[in-house]
Amino acid sequence: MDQIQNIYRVVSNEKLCPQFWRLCFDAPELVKKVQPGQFVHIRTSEGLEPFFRRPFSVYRAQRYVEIFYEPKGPGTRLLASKQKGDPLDVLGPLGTPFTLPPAEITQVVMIAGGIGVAPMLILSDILKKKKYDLVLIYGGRSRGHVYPMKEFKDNGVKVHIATDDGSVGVKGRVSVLFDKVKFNSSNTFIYTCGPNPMMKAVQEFALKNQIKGQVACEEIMACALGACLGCSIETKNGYKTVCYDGPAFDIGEVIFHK
Amino acid sequence: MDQIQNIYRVVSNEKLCPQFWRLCFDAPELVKKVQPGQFVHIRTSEGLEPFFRRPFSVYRAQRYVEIFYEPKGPGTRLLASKQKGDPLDVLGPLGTPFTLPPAEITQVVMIAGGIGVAPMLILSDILKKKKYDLVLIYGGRSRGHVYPMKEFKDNGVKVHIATDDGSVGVKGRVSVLFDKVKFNSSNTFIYTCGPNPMMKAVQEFALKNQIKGQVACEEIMACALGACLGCSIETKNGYKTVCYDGPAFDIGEVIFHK
Amino acid sequence: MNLSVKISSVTFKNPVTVASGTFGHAEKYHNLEEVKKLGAIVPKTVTLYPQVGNPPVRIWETPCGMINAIGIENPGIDAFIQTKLPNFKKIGVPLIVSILGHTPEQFVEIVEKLNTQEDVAALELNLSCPNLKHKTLVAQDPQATQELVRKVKAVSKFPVIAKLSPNVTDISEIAMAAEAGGADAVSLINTLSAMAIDTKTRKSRIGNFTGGLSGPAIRPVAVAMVHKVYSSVKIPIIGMGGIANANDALEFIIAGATMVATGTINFVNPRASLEVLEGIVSYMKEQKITDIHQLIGSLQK
Amino acid sequence: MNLSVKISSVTFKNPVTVASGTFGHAEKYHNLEEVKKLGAIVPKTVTLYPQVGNPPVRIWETPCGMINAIGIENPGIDAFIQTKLPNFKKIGVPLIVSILGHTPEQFVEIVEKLNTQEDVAALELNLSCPNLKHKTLVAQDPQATQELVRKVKAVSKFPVIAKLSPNVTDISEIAMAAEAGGADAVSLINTLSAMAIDTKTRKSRIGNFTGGLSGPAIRPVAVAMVHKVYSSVKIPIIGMGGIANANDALEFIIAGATMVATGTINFVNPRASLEVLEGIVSYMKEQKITDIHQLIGSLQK
Ligand SMILES: Cc1cc2nc3c(=O)[nH]c(=O)nc-3n(C[C@H](O)[C@H](O)[C@H](O)COP(=O)(O)OP(=O)(O)OC[C@H]3O[C@@H](n4cnc5c(N)ncnc54)[C@H](O)[C@@H]3O)c2cc1C
Ligand SMILES: Cc1cc2nc3c(=O)[nH]c(=O)nc-3n(C[C@H](O)[C@H](O)[C@H](O)COP(=O)(O)OP(=O)(O)OC[C@H]3O[C@@H](n4cnc5c(N)ncnc54)[C@H](O)[C@@H]3O)c2cc1C
Ligand SMILES: Cc1cc2nc3c(=O)[nH]c(=O)nc-3n(C[C@H](O)[C@H](O)[C@H](O)COP(=O)(O)O)c2cc1C
Ligand SMILES: Cc1cc2nc3c(=O)[nH]c(=O)nc-3n(C[C@H](O)[C@H](O)[C@H](O)COP(=O)(O)O)c2cc1C
Ligand code: FES
Ligand code: FES
Repeated sequence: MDQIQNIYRVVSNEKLCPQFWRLCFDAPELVKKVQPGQFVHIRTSEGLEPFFRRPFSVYRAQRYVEIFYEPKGPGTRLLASKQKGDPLDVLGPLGTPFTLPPAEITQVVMIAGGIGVAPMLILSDILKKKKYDLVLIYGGRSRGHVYPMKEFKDNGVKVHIATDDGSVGVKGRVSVLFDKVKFNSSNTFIYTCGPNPMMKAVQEFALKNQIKGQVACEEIMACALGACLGCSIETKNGYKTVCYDGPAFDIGEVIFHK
Repeated sequence: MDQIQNIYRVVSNEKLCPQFWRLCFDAPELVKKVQPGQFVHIRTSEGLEPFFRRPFSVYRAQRYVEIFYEPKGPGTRLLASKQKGDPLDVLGPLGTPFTLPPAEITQVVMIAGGIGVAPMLILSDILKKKKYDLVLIYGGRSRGHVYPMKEFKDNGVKVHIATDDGSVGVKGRVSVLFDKVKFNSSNTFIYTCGPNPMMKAVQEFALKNQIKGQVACEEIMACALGACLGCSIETKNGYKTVCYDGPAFDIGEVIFHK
Repeated sequence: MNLSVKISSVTFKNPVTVASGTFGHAEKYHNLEEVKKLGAIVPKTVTLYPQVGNPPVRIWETPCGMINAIGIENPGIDAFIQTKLPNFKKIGVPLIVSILGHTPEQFVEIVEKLNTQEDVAALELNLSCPNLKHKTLVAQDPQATQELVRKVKAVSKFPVIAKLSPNVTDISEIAMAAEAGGADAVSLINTLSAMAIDTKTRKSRIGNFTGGLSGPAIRPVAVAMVHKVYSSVKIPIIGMGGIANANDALEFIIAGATMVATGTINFVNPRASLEVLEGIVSYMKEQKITDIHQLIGSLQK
Repeated sequence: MNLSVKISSVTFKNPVTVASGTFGHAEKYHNLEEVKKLGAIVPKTVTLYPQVGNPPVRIWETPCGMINAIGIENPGIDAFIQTKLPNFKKIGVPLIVSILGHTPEQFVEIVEKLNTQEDVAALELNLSCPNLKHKTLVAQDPQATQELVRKVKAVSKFPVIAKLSPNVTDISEIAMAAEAGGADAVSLINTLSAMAIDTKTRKSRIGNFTGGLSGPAIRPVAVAMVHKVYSSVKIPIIGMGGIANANDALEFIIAGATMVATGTINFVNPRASLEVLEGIVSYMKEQKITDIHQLIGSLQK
């Protein structure tokens, strides 16, 4: 069996916009194996603080593995301090990836809030090869939270942006953009990732309009290997671990409380 | 009352020889107040790891406060990672300094082992003004542990070196150098700092030859303010705190066990 | 905004104090202007006779905490009254005097000596003292706790706070015993029995062989115990154990503590208690809470 | 160099194992070649009937540790025997099966089902289960512990290990009770009762309200308890609680543990148990110790 824990080298680590950073590390085996929606579990400190590893969606896997992150607490701040050449202790690839759209689908709408955009780029890298109409609806707090969506546009994705303060795109939540897109229950597939209230809204919209899709969930994680049963969330099929059974679930499966 | 906790800026931080580093920080009030034998208590991490502050003798206090240290554990390794301009959370100056030699003294012999040399430079900075014959007997493990003693020599200190492996100076412990110096109970004063077994040997030598002097002790510290009573050592006058009653004690006062 | 809290009839202008043994007698370094802002101060435990304390090494650093075995080094109650008390009084902050007797009679004797003094806000009984009837500590036996508190209450002119040990099966049982004995408040937690070993020498790191664990490492244990005690007694709680900042302190208050004390963290950040106080004020502003009593024990199930 | 140790008549090729609940059933990621090197493996506790576990959030990070309240999510003993056991057996490492009954009768029923199996090295009784006579857990009551162990011993064809809780006044009393009940070994410590509060919402961070603290934070408490139990019983001890590396594990062995388990640290460093094993070997070489038994309980006063 392959090893899932490895020490890789940081290739680059840079701020992409006021809020978000991108870190690339050199992991050829990982590039080969990883699928959209999977994540890596990174030990940000050599010591015990912060104690847990930190999970990050794979943002892209081309020459290097890329993650896209927001420095906000001790772990992500330590990550932001990593420099080219530094070793990075990584578990991965982990978790159940997104399922690809069923045969009848022609249009894929990705709906992401904040850092939830991370798994969407690698997804569009894969989907663009299959000639779908690709749409990204992106919601962020403000201008500083909106990364210029060049990579998505290069992938042929049509991008719609909403910000809480209207500083970029339209003002409001992602749901204000739903009427910009022609959703069609027979040929549209949704992927969504972001804050739970947003995913809950998307779920309700999808269920009401009978649109199929997938969500990528987040939960605090310890092992990220399905061992501790610590990252369980409620689903229609009972408690499921985000790290092992997820992060990707069918859009109707997860029960969102908050 | 003056504040004893302050955030200063690192001015420089460099490796002086394979084993030892020097860090300078900008603390004009500290430069003015600190006396030889006193120390500073530095928070090496912004978080809780390592948990305690770390105590360091003041090595020099001229334009900046300088400390001389050996990266060996988590605290000192973090210290070695500080860069010019970084903030440094410092308590100081702390502890009871060395007493200066009594009137009859003409010769001062400093006997230091390893990092114990740190408080000797600031001591020689003060004593050189008073025209003593200054001698430093320095014991280190090997070449990499011997910092070229330029500053001491510039202060007019006669330097004798012993290393465990003979790679610099004579081979053996500091005691092999005792006959290089004319100790005289009426006019010699000893200052010693280093590993306890060395200080114990120096103490025995001093007591046998009725030479006055002072030792600078070390003990694990929590508060370094005399508050926790955690750093006590055994002395002829009962338990005394190294941080408050010391680090400097009369050479005969401390009871060395190890 | 009301920050003031009461224990028995004594009012403290705010709920922030320091844990016994972590504030020290060393006047030299105190920034008095800062200390004056605290709700109360609690000096190191005093015994009837002077104690020299335990042999070194007395402290050891552990992950996010420390072990200590100081051995209640202190000058004894007479010297405390003569030389330390006047300085503490000068600070002008309510003083909670922590005391420990090796027998109930010693406790009573100490209290009688303190009864001659003014300007003491309350007494804190360090119950981590031998329980003569069993091989446990008083704080590990509800009956011994109740009897001791009752004896002290019978003589003390000051309110009495019982300081509880976490090394028990059910801390609420001990708290209820203290309450039944007449305690005006309980404070918790003291340190957890602990040990660290030098694997090279195969000896304990601690001169006294075992010691007590404190610091942020134990905070989750302390919060759970404060909440458990809050659910069992009516008297106020002074909460402590690993508080490092205002948010930690708020956990204790929400769990049920009327007052909170910073302990071990004072060694790392001498301003910790003040920062806790400042942080509680900002939090209350943010959350639009006007009286600290709205927070105490407000944890929702 | 002899690393092998025995519990009752079962020999383990080395003293390193993993703590129940921290190794998991997730075969997908195991590096089998590595796992094969361990002295034993201990899967998550199994109950008589399937348990779905506690509502989220189930874990919370704390200073140098974590709180968990998983709620013994497990498929129940029948499904365990059918679907999990065969995979564990395939690994070829002695298997210690951790079990919990909500009544003594449930324990007996689980044991009878396991008695039909081969290739189980020992049973570990998770005594953090309700004590029907008192409002405590079995592991908090010496009598209940002794009786339960006796009942299980009466039916079990495997050696029986009693897993002790640290939430007691005197853990040696419980260990002695387990020994008197016929336990072949004790393992300690389980988690310390703990809590963390979200000060914004004033709710517990944990879906189950309270949880258990584990990780390096609690190591000094665990080492002290292992030493205390070692001084009180003759049966072997499996030591755990915050072990993060070989030096930590050696502290437990020197304090009196015959075997050691890595727990929470497995989540941070999946190779931790192997590194502990490798480090013990290097230490013994360095210290010229040829038999692990020279180390066990070799702490000097
Ligand atoms: C499967 C998965 C994929 C993720 N992908 C990304 C990503 O691509 N980019 C990115 O920036 N972040 C991602 N996250 C979230 C990221 O793991 C957290 O932001 C990070 O752990 C915060 O650590 P910290 O020490 O910086 O902050 P902390 O102080 O630990 O936490 C800051 C905030 O983040 C929350 N948080 C902590 N851990 C998690 C967690 N495991 N999941 C969700 N929220 C958490 C905390 O509750 C708190 O509100 C992902 C999380 C999961 C579970
Ligand atoms: C008054 C005083 C002055 C000191 N001056 C200097 C100095 O000028 N330069 C310098 O390099 N070091 C000095 N030290 C020692 C220095 O504080 C320790 O080396 C440092 O704390 C080690 O921290 P660490 O995290 O790097 O290593 P750790 O892993 O914590 O310790 C490494 C080793 O150092 C020992 N140690 C830890 N803390 C102390 C301590 N407080 N005192 C003595 N030994 C300790 C440990 O037992 C261990 O053997 C001084 C100590 C004291 C008490
Ligand atoms: C060095 C040290 C000395 C202590 N001395 C005493 C004492 O004399 N009396 C007492 O009641 N508690 C004493 N304690 C316990 C503290 O008051 C407090 O209850 C405990 O440390 C938990 O709080 P913390 O984690 O914030 O330190 C001491 C603690 C430490 C660390
Ligand atoms: C997530 C998690 C789940 C656990 N589940 C169990 C369990 O099912 N049965 C059990 O006996 N102990 C369980 N424990 C306790 C551990 O086996 C161990 O006793 C405790 O965590 C202390 O060791 P550590 O600090 O090395 O983790 C669990 C601990 C954790 C952290
Ligand atoms: S984090 Fe351990 S099971 Fe998901
Ligand atoms: S370190 Fe606290 S008294 Fe010296």
